[in-house]
Amino acid sequence: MYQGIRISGFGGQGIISAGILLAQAGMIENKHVSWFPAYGAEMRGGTANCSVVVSSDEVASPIVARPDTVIVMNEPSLAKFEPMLKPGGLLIINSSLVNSKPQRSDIRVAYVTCNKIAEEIGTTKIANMVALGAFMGLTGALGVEAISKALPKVFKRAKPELLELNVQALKKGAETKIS
Amino acid sequence: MYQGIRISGFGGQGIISAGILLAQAGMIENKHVSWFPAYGAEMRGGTANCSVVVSSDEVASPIVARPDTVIVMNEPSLAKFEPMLKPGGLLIINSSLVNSKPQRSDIRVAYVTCNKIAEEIGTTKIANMVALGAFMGLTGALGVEAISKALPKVFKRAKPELLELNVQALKKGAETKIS
Amino acid sequence: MKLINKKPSSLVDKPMRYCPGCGHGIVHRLIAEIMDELDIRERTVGVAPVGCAVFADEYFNCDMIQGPHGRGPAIATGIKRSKPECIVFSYQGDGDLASIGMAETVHSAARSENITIIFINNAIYGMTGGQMAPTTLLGQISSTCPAGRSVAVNGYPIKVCEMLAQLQGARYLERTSVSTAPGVIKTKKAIKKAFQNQIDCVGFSMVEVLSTCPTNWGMTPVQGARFVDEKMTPIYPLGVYRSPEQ
Amino acid sequence: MKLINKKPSSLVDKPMRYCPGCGHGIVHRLIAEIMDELDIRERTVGVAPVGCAVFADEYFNCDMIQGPHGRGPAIATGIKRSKPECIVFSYQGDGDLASIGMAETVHSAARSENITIIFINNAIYGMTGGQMAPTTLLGQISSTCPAGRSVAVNGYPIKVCEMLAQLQGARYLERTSVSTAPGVIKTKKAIKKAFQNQIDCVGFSMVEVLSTCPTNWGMTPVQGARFVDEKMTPIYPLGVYRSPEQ
Amino acid sequence: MPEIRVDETRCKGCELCVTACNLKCIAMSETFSVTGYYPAKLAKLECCTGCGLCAQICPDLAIEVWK
Amino acid sequence: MPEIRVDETRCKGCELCVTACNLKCIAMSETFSVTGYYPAKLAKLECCTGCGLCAQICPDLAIEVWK
Amino acid sequence: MAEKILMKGNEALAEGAVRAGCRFFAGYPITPQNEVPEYMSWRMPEVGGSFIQAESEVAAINMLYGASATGIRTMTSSSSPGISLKQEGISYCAGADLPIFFANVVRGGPGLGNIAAGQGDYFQSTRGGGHGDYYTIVMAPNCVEEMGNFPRRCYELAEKYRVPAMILADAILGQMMEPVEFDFELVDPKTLKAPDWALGIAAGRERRIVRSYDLREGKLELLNLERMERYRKIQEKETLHENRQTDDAKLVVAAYGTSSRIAAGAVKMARDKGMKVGLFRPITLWPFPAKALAAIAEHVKNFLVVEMSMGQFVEDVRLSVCGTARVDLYARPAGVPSADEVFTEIEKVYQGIR
Amino acid sequence: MAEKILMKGNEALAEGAVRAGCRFFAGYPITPQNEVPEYMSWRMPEVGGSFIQAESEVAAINMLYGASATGIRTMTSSSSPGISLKQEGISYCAGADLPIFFANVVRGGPGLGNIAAGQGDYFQSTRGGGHGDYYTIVMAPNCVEEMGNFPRRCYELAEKYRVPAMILADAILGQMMEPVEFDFELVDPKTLKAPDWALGIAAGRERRIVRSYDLREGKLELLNLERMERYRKIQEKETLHENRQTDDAKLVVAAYGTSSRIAAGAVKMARDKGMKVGLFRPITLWPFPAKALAAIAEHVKNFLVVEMSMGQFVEDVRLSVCGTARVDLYARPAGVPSADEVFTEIEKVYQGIR
Ligand SMILES: Cc1ncc(C[n+]2csc(CCOP(=O)(O)OP(=O)(O)O)c2C)c(N)n1
Ligand SMILES: Cc1ncc(C[n+]2csc(CCOP(=O)(O)OP(=O)(O)O)c2C)c(N)n1
Ligand code: SF4
Ligand code: SF4
Ligand code: SF4
Ligand code: SF4
Ligand code: SF4
Ligand code: SF4
Ligand SMILES: [Mg+2]
Ligand SMILES: [Mg+2]
Repeated sequence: MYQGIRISGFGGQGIISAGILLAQAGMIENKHVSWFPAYGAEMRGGTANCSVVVSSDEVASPIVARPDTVIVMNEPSLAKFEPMLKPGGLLIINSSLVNSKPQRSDIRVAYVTCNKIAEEIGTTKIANMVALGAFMGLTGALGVEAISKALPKVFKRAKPELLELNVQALKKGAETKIS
Repeated sequence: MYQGIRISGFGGQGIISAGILLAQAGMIENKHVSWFPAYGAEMRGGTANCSVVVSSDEVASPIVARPDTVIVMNEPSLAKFEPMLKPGGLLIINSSLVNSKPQRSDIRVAYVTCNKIAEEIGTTKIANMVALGAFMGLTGALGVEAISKALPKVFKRAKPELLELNVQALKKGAETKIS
Repeated sequence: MKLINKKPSSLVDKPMRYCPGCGHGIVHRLIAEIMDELDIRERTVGVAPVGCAVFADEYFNCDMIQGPHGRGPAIATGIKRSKPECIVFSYQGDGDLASIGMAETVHSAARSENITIIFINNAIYGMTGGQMAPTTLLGQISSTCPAGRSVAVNGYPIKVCEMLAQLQGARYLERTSVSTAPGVIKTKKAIKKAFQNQIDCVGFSMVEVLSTCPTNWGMTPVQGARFVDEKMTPIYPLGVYRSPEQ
Repeated sequence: MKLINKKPSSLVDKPMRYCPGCGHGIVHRLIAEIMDELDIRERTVGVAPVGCAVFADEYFNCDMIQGPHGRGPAIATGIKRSKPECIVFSYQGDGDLASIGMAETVHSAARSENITIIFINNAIYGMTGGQMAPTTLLGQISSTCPAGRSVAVNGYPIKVCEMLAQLQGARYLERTSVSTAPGVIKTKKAIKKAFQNQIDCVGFSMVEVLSTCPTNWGMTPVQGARFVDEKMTPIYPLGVYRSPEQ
Repeated sequence: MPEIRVDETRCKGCELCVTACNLKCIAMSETFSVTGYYPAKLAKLECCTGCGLCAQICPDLAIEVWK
Repeated sequence: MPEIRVDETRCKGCELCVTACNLKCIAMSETFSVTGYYPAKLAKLECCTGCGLCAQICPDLAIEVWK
Repeated sequence: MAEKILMKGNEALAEGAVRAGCRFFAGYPITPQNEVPEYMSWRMPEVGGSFIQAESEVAAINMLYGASATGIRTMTSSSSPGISLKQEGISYCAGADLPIFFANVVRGGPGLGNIAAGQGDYFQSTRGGGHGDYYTIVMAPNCVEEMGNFPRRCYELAEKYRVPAMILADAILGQMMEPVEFDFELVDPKTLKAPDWALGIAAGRERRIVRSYDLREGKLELLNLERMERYRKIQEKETLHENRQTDDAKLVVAAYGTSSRIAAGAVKMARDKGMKVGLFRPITLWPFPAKALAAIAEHVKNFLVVEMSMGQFVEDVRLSVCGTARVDLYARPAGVPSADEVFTEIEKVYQGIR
Repeated sequence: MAEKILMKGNEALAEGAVRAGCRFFAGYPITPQNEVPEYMSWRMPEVGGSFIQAESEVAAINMLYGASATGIRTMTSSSSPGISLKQEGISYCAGADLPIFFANVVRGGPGLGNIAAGQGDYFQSTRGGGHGDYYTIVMAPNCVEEMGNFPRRCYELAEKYRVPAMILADAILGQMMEPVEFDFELVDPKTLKAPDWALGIAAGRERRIVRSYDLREGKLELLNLERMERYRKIQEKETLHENRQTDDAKLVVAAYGTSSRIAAGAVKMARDKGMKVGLFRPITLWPFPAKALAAIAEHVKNFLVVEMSMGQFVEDVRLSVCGTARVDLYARPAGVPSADEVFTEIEKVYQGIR
């Protein structure tokens, strides 16, 4: 089992912490995991992205150059990361903010109105969790239990209520189907 | 032909320039020559010494570790440089300032009252030239002509009268005999 | 209708990579306008620092050089002495100029190198993500003084203009701020004078510009501007610290 | 009869390698006497510079460390923060402290490190044979300004006390001279205070001592002493530039 | 009538111009641009005097002042 | 009678003590020592008051003042 | 056994040093190692140690020079340009026999380069980038767990032999997160014996001098010869390496640090296709495990060196196999290869083997 | 032909640079190279150039960075500790493709070491003591005449390939006097073509940027690969060496700089005793004349390396002969051997040859 994931969006959309959450959950499931951020000079522009690997084997490179899954949370990310996706790979699009459509036909695409769903649950801050939920539902790569255990480790200072909302968002996201 | 020379004395006794003069003269005679000073930390103490090589062949090391000739112009230098001298080597002692006697019996020793002779000629400043004269006389390593030509090159700003005194000192020194 | 604020031709016409509300962009524009006004673009060589303004070498439409962190004044010295006909400026942040580059700053001032230094004091290390700068205020939080700058651990902020004013070679020193529009206008005047001085062979000129780093201050740009006025200016009073007329 | 000037036990009893008449020897003795008087020899760590006083590590009878040129204040900082119970002093020349080490000097003062710096200003690079120092006077001849120091090529001498006095962290700054016996006595008082400050946890203390380098000035020691009084003191006025009482 | 024109591809929504305008002519858009920011806009008609202060403080040369 | 004693192995003949003594008690020897310097000496008898100024300025701890 | 924690490499490095007894940190910000000083800025006070943000890398290394002369465990870290600035100070530490510990989280070079990963500082690290004859012990982790566990070993070796020791990492190892389990007990510095050369309170003993010079004729060479003997012992006793599937290999890939984990992925791909490929990974870069490599070269006649630099590490491989095997080089100067790319190189070389 | 002049090595070096068109010198005093800045302090104004005594070696190299970016011939010089401080700046010059010229008059190290001669900076010089992948052209004179004549070649190569070039000398070569004859015509800088990358008056052309970075993903590697190709060309075309009596030799002594002249004396002693001993002397240390040495190794199976360091230069000899010959080492870390001592080593090794 090997899952290379690339998550991308604006700074402030919780891209970084979503990635860490995946890695943490993978670790709880006794998988080999790695997380790697885009950092530095790119930050100035206001975009953020990170690589996550969850694997039954040792992780070679933590930089996921040919992802199995790409999650794009904003418009500019689509153009940048769609081409990297493996043939047959999964592209999860936050259709609340992304209007463009992918170009490729050799991939699987799921549209999720992350912001809308998150808002319905209570706050757009958890749009990232909706996307993660979609990822889990569509790939089965990680169990809800592991993620739930991982949540308080990643958001150390978050109130239980907020964590609860996160779980709701994950579950809601998990209902996503490939379009 | 190879002559490795070590000249040593107090700072201010013209040790450095005497060495350069030898090298310059050697060059005029188309010999291979080198000159190397003791420099740096030792200076603080107030002593000076240098190495000169005059040779028909390329010079290997400019640091003369086993000199053919040692010229000691002051008391402390005798103890330091006598042991270095090659067996059979020549030790020229400025007996105006050095009272001690050498320890070794496998060397040739010449005593020259450099300061006294220099004073007689006109100035103790040229005591170094008396010593050089002795060296030339005893070794025949360099001709008076070469040294005379070398003088104005080394003492660029010296008046002709002074250069003349230098030549006198050299000649006087050249009269020295092994004791 | 007429456009009253044409983009200066001394600035390359492309969006800048600085964060929203960052003072670097303002000062860049001012320098470019001055190059236009003094008609020196074709003989100006700018030195970009290491710091967020490393990108300055992309934005100024004149010859540019980017060198090691903090060594702008030395680089500018090398250029100016080799090409005295050029106008040479060094653009530096507070980490660059007042921390690692302190010796170069003091000595270029002492030598009264005929160069112009634009010193952006934003009380933080912007590019590396918000570490303490020599100019960080007491009590101010940064990623390397997470409990706030304290005298015991980190010592006192350094007032660069005040310090350099003690050097005979420092011919023109002024501190301004770009937290308000009138401040921007004053800053432009000061920077223009710092360039004019070089043209007039007056010697070392430096303008210290109090600027913002909303990103690393954890503030909105508007809050940041207020921070400059309310917190920084009392510690770093604006004004002329040395002038060639003195 | 009684010997009224016993050799201080904080000085190793052997001849010093400095040139005849060199001020380093005088200041060495003073520091040693002070260590004796304050009874701190066994808890003092001294930092020897690169410069003629590199040999200080042989002469002081306390723990000593010799490090890279100009970095005394950083080394002293490392020691003091690791062993606050120790008394740490850094002994430095003008090349060491004011040229290559300028950044370390300014920053240790800004941090108000609780250390004591003895700064020997002899307006020249002694050890390397007489090159220009940051404190070389205008017009003064050195081996790297053989026609005399000129503003155009070399800039102005740096007045270290005046400059550091602008830093809040610099708690005690005094300039003295060892060109005369009374000056020596005053110097001792100043240095003693600089050590006492450290014992009292006051923060950064520095004494700048105007000293001689007869060898590289091309003067006799007596001429050298006169040079200090007649030429150096007008440019580097003696006195207290900052005191903790302030 | 003077006016300002905001280049939406340059504006990063910092709101400094809003504060700079003494007449409060400027407001922020409610929708974000392609770059992800909420850009400034001239909000009140016939408000602007063309004083240029907003352009002075704009770090991104996003404001053109027409008079 | 106070006096000074000069350690010839330490004295480097700098003459600073000569200048320092207000009473001009000190002079330089005419012959040099083993170290090559002309050392200082107490020149005038009953001149020294033991004020210690000469020792203060001596860079080489060559002067002992006895009182 | 301790719990696994998900950590950034830089944080593991800092925490590992603290757990190993580090009580003095001086550093200067530089990407991609900023998390180290940031972590130390609160962690040091927490354990009663000192943190200083130095005015520069030069000041930082000299603060270490002073602090470690008092006998305590110290640390500084930086990235490529900053490490260059520390070269004089490192040389002084080596010359004064001070067991400092530091880390270089390498980025792309030369010059300002970039802030991504590179391995271009190999020569500088393994052959004393500073002046004079000296070596620094160099450990090269290839995962976050090793980032956390190697500091302890660095301290122990540094103190045993009185030489500086360093960790050579890179931007990837510094920035990535992985699970970490610290494999050693917390070191309480109070339990460490104060070294007999440490400066400080001198009551009841002779004064001590820490220095790196001897200006007397011929004396410096004696110091250097003594140090050379220590270096020889380190080379004899303290090498570490990892062999994977080298026994039956026809081709062995040699790589260290980040490259070695990527190469491991490629080797696995090759084995999956039935190719007899192994991996040699030096863990200490100096002392270089030359004998271990030579032992492999007795039966393997083809090596492929993978490095994120122009060809630096390859010199040590060549020196070790000493002409007995063919050594190919896949050089990616300031570029991070993917496992696929490395595999392609393996295939190319493998096909050429008769 | 010009007259022979008796000069100090440091003065010959400075005068050689001036004659080769150097018009900017920035430096900082340090023994044993002080004569270089001292000479330049009056000579530069004399020829209309600039002399600056910088506040430090760090400032000096950065002044060069700026000055040489204007396209003129520049120089700095220092000795070991000072060169360590310049490593960051040298790396930047390499990264920005600036053809600076500098000299290291090596002393004993590490640390403050001493002020006598040493060869302990070989690694630092030949393998980029600074961070990142880069090389510097290194010429190693062994007499004062070469000290004077090599700067010209350094400038020409540096400019041709846009890489820094340096002279690696030592305290003996810097301080000794020997006769010098400059073997080239005085270069008038006005006759040199201004390079098309030089900063300055931009009238009528596009603006230019000098920098050493590219932060865009993957871009820095492209710059490095292009530079690697230049390095390859230099290695192919620009090596210089000297063979003496190697044709019939059973043993060849390999040495550079001061060691090579001492070794030459020892080789002569050996030949006088009928021993078949030759001398190989690299004149460029980087690019290293590896092919020339390999060619000797085709018929000579014994080499004795003599270096005033712990064993640095020997690595290049080993890499060149690549296991085809035996390589012995006579290492004198910060010690200057006499010809007698080298001869004794020759005898020892020679006796062991069957
Ligand atoms: C020698 C060296 N040290 C450290 C760095 C890392 N670095 C890059 S920018 C910077 C400081 C930036 O702060 P400042 O100068 O205040 O500029 P700002 O980004 O705030 O405008 C540092 C420390 C470097 N590139 N080189
Ligand atoms: C990095 C470095 N640069 C230069 C030197 C050479 N150097 C030794 S002492 C010295 C200056 C000495 O002058 P100063 O500090 O004024 O001390 P003084 O000898 O006058 O007491 C210099 C430049 C060195 N050892 N290390
Ligand atoms: S990090 Fe700060 S200084 Fe840098 S661009 Fe952003 S706001 Fe400006
Ligand atoms: S050179 Fe100058 S500073 Fe050094 S010991 Fe001699 S007189 Fe003193
Ligand atoms: S030009 Fe003046 S009035 Fe018009 S919007 Fe800008 S600040 Fe307001
Ligand atoms: S100041 Fe400029 S960038 Fe900021 S909101 Fe206004 S127009 Fe946009
Ligand atoms: S003690 Fe006083 S009186 Fe006596 S010699 Fe010395 S200075 Fe003169
Ligand atoms: S001051 Fe001291 S060293 Fe100088 S002459 Fe007098 S006794 Fe001698
Ligand atoms: Mg800043
Ligand atoms: Mg001095």
